[in-house]
Amino acid sequence: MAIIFQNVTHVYQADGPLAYTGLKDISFQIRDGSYTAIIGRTGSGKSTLVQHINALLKPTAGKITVSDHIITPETKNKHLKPLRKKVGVVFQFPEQQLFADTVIKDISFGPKNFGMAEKDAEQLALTMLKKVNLSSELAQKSPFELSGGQMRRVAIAGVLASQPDILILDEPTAGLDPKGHQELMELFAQLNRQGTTIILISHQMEDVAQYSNQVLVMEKARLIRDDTPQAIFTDKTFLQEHQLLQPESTKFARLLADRGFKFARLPITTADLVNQIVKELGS
Amino acid sequence: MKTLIDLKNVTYTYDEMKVPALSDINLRILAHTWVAVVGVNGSGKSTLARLLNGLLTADSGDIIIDGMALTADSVWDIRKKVGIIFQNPDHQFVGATVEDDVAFGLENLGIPRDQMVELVNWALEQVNMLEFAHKAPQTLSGGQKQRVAIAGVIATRPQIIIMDESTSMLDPQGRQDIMKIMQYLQSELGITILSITHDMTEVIHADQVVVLKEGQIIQSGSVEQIFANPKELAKLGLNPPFTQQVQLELIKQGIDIDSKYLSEQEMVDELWQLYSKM
Amino acid sequence: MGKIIVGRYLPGNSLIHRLDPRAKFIATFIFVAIIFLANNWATYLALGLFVLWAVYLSKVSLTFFIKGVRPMLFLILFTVALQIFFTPGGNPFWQWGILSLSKLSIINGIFILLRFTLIIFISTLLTITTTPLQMSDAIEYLLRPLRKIHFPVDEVALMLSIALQFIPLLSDETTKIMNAQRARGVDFGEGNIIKQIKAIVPILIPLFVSSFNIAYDLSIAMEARGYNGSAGRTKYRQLHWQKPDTLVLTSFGLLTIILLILRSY
Amino acid sequence: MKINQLRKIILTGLCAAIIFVGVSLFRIPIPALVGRPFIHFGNTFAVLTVLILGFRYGAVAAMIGLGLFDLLNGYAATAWLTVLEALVLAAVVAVVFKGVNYQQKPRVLKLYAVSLAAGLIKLLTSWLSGIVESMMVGTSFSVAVIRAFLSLPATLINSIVLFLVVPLLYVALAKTVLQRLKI
Ligand SMILES: Nc1ncnc2c1ncn2[C@@H]1O[C@H](COP(=O)(O)OP(=O)(O)OP(=O)(O)O)[C@@H](O)[C@H]1O
Ligand SMILES: Nc1ncnc2c1ncn2[C@@H]1O[C@H](COP(=O)(O)OP(=O)(O)OP(=O)(O)O)[C@@H](O)[C@H]1O
Ligand SMILES: [Mg+2]
Ligand SMILES: [Mg+2]
Repeated sequence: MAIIFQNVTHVYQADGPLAYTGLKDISFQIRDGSYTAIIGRTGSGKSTLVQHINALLKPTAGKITVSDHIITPETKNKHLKPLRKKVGVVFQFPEQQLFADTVIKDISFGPKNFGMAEKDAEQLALTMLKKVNLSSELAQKSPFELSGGQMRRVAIAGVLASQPDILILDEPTAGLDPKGHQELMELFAQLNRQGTTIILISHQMEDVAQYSNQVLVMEKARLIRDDTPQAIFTDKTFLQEHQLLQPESTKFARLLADRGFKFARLPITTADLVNQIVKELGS
Repeated sequence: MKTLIDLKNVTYTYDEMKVPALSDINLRILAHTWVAVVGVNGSGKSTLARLLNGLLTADSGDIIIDGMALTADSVWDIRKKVGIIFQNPDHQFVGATVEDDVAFGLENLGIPRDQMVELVNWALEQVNMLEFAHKAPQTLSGGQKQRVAIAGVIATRPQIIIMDESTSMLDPQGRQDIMKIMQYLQSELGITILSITHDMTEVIHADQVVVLKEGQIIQSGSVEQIFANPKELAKLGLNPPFTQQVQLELIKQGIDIDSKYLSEQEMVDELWQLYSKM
Repeated sequence: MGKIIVGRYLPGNSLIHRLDPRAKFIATFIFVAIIFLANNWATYLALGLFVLWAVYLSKVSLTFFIKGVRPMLFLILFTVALQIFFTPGGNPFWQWGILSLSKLSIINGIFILLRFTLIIFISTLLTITTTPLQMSDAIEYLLRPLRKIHFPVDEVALMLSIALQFIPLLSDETTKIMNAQRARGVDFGEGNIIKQIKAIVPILIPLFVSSFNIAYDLSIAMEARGYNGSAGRTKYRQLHWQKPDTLVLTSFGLLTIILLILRSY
Repeated sequence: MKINQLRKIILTGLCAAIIFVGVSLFRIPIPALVGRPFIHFGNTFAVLTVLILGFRYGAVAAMIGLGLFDLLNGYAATAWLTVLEALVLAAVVAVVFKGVNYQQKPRVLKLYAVSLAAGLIKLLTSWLSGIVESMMVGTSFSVAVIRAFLSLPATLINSIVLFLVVPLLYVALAKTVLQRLKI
């Protein structure tokens, strides 16, 4: 499921007095099975960008290729279902889209829309419930009786239920406590290992460093860098120029380095930091 | 330093609940300090915040704020002393514009208009939002909205500000802005801050940390005291702060490093010593 | 951020923009009332010139007003046609069953066309030059006399301002929810009507849930900030009635007199 | 002030906002020969609001939501008619809802009785306000009556949708959120 953006521009309310350019001439590629992170300050166009991948937004100019689907400004709304089935999106605060009277009905909503029989869809929903670490006892409960963290999982299960090949995550763990955050990030990593292409929008550089293998940096509607996390997070001038944070471990490593500690390469994850310290001290 | 908040055997149970949301809470908070309250979801943190401001009335026990007992008669005076900033910036904007929102609390107090104008300007200046005075909320970012919420609270000159996960919905920039402003309010205006948070990088700067579990205070003390026993904290679902995570991992890997809680600087010093000894 | 505009207000700083919204409100309603006085070319000319002068003072391009007429165009022409063909009397120079055409009925039709246009222009002028917030302030103020009959004016004013404030938020939320459900395979705006109507459920329910949550949170936030009903509150935002406002109302008085004189010609 | 009452006031404002959004965003174009008529859900949401909040608050929400839309979109001269229509609609809905005794014995059929009444009264008030509108621009009474009649088909479609959708949405709301709402 490779994704290719070619000179994509998007203008909101293109013909109104309040026209606003959300994306400006964006080109990049995402390989099949990769884990790509999109970072950038608020309002830089991250959400606008990802909504083009399943044609929720259409480019004002340029072309997007998602495996065998091609999206151009002329693309009609018809026949988008196969694409939408392939591309799952977990929006920010996805629990705000729950609507059914039972958890299982909500989770099976997507598969049913994509043409699956009710029985099969509900069977699948149960599997997904397990996948997001919720007990199957919740299946017949109302989603509105659950805690915030549980609601979030139900909503995510509802997206996973369509078994997408590409999963887009727009700040999926915002507002969760650390434990909930950790568990969900592990779930996504596991899906990635099983072959799902993941695209993660995040403000948490630790996550970006730990999980992704490609990072797209957005600024004011433009893509200003497309690189590996290692290259980006160790490029101090770049981070400073664009007011991006560095991961905690990189920051800490720099403090040590300032004192004279020698790192083979600056670590960007906790595990790497610990490993390198151990190597240095152990020898 | 004087005691600003004093809770004695406070218990509260929600109407349709069987178990108390808070039971037998005893807590003292000194004036001008920064207190962090931590605990997993549902441990009773918000309930505590609401009791302090009289939004909920305790079933039993005493709540004394700045020497004044919280009762049905004193609740409106207490609310002048205790301001709260909530989690969702969109759900606490009352006024149609920034200045109207800041004035809301003053209008409630029946303050004459010319005095209000002054206080509104002053409060907006404190949070650096004066230039946005006439803007409507939908033109502001989340972080800016929270700054307005802070201005609205400080306009009535409270002694305590409670932040109930007020930065959890913001991006890092917005978070930093808010923390800077709160630190300024604490140091320059002497406001006592009680911050409910899941963010350990914030907790390590607190003067006092209170840990809640199932409606009870199971620990309360300085950062060093609280993080002295990270295993216990982990059992409570709380992650140690970043440097302590590294520290614990290093110990696990056989590095001979002090096992008591170390601040970032102490960690760097300690590691450097080990390094240079080799 | 700021991507949803409620209504059709156009920012500006013209004399009309700066008028007290109460004056504009009252003026609009006076206008709709005195338009009944028009009965001949002279009176329509007077009204027309008056409206064009107001449009000129607003410094808003005429095209915005014409845009206001366009969606109603069919209705207007339809009404005019009805009036022309169905008004008996005069000396019809063409007749077919109950349909007839006379000089009188044609003139009548043109008058209706003019009235329609004038009313739309004056409504548009109010909308374009008054912010939603000013509108709600004016409504609140104009409702005040109802206090005498124990109508809860302050409560209604609060509802009005909350409605106004949350329209952008809920609109935004609606778009987001629609997108989320679209991504889960729902089609909006396509397919048969029954399907589309059913598709409302997964948007409306989250919208109501959101509203309940907002109501819950906001009520707590308001109470925490000392809100205890409307009694004893002072008011920060104030409307300022100034000379131009009085002038505007006076000019409407003059217009009325002019109309009264002209109509007897 | 009791916090529950404050909550209800706020909820009324929010329902008015939802009604406004119901007109401005929830639109389905209907194919037609002339113009671009569309079904909107403003009245549907207004009826739901009355069912949820009761007559007093529901009526205010409906009047604010529908009236504000007219006011902010260039229909100021006729906004008062919209507000009156909303009031009548709310009153009829509230009376019928009480009359069928739904709260005691909830039956979906009763909801259809309510929505039928709502649809019919909407038809009637639209016709009446159509007459007044025409009179306002100076047509003769007979022309006003005819004109108002001829513009009814669009209202009819809206009323049919109202009739069909209100019970559907109310049941969906009752099953999910209303039980959690204590007002
Ligand atoms: N529907 C819309 N109409 C007009 N402008 C819009 C619309 N949606 C977004 N924008 C604008 O486009 C820009 C990019 O928005 P986008 O939501 O993509 O940012 P983002 O990077 O996802 O930000 P955040 O981190 O806050 O989610 C913003 O300035 C936003 O105000
Ligand atoms: N309005 C309410 N009615 C009934 N029970 C409630 C209410 N609010 C909270 N509770 C219950 O009281 C307990 C404590 O809740 P509280 O909101 O204080 O937790 P919290 O620590 O703030 O959690 P979080 O981190 O999720 O905000 C929980 O078991 C919760 O379910
Ligand atoms: Mg975004
Ligand atoms: Mg809480």
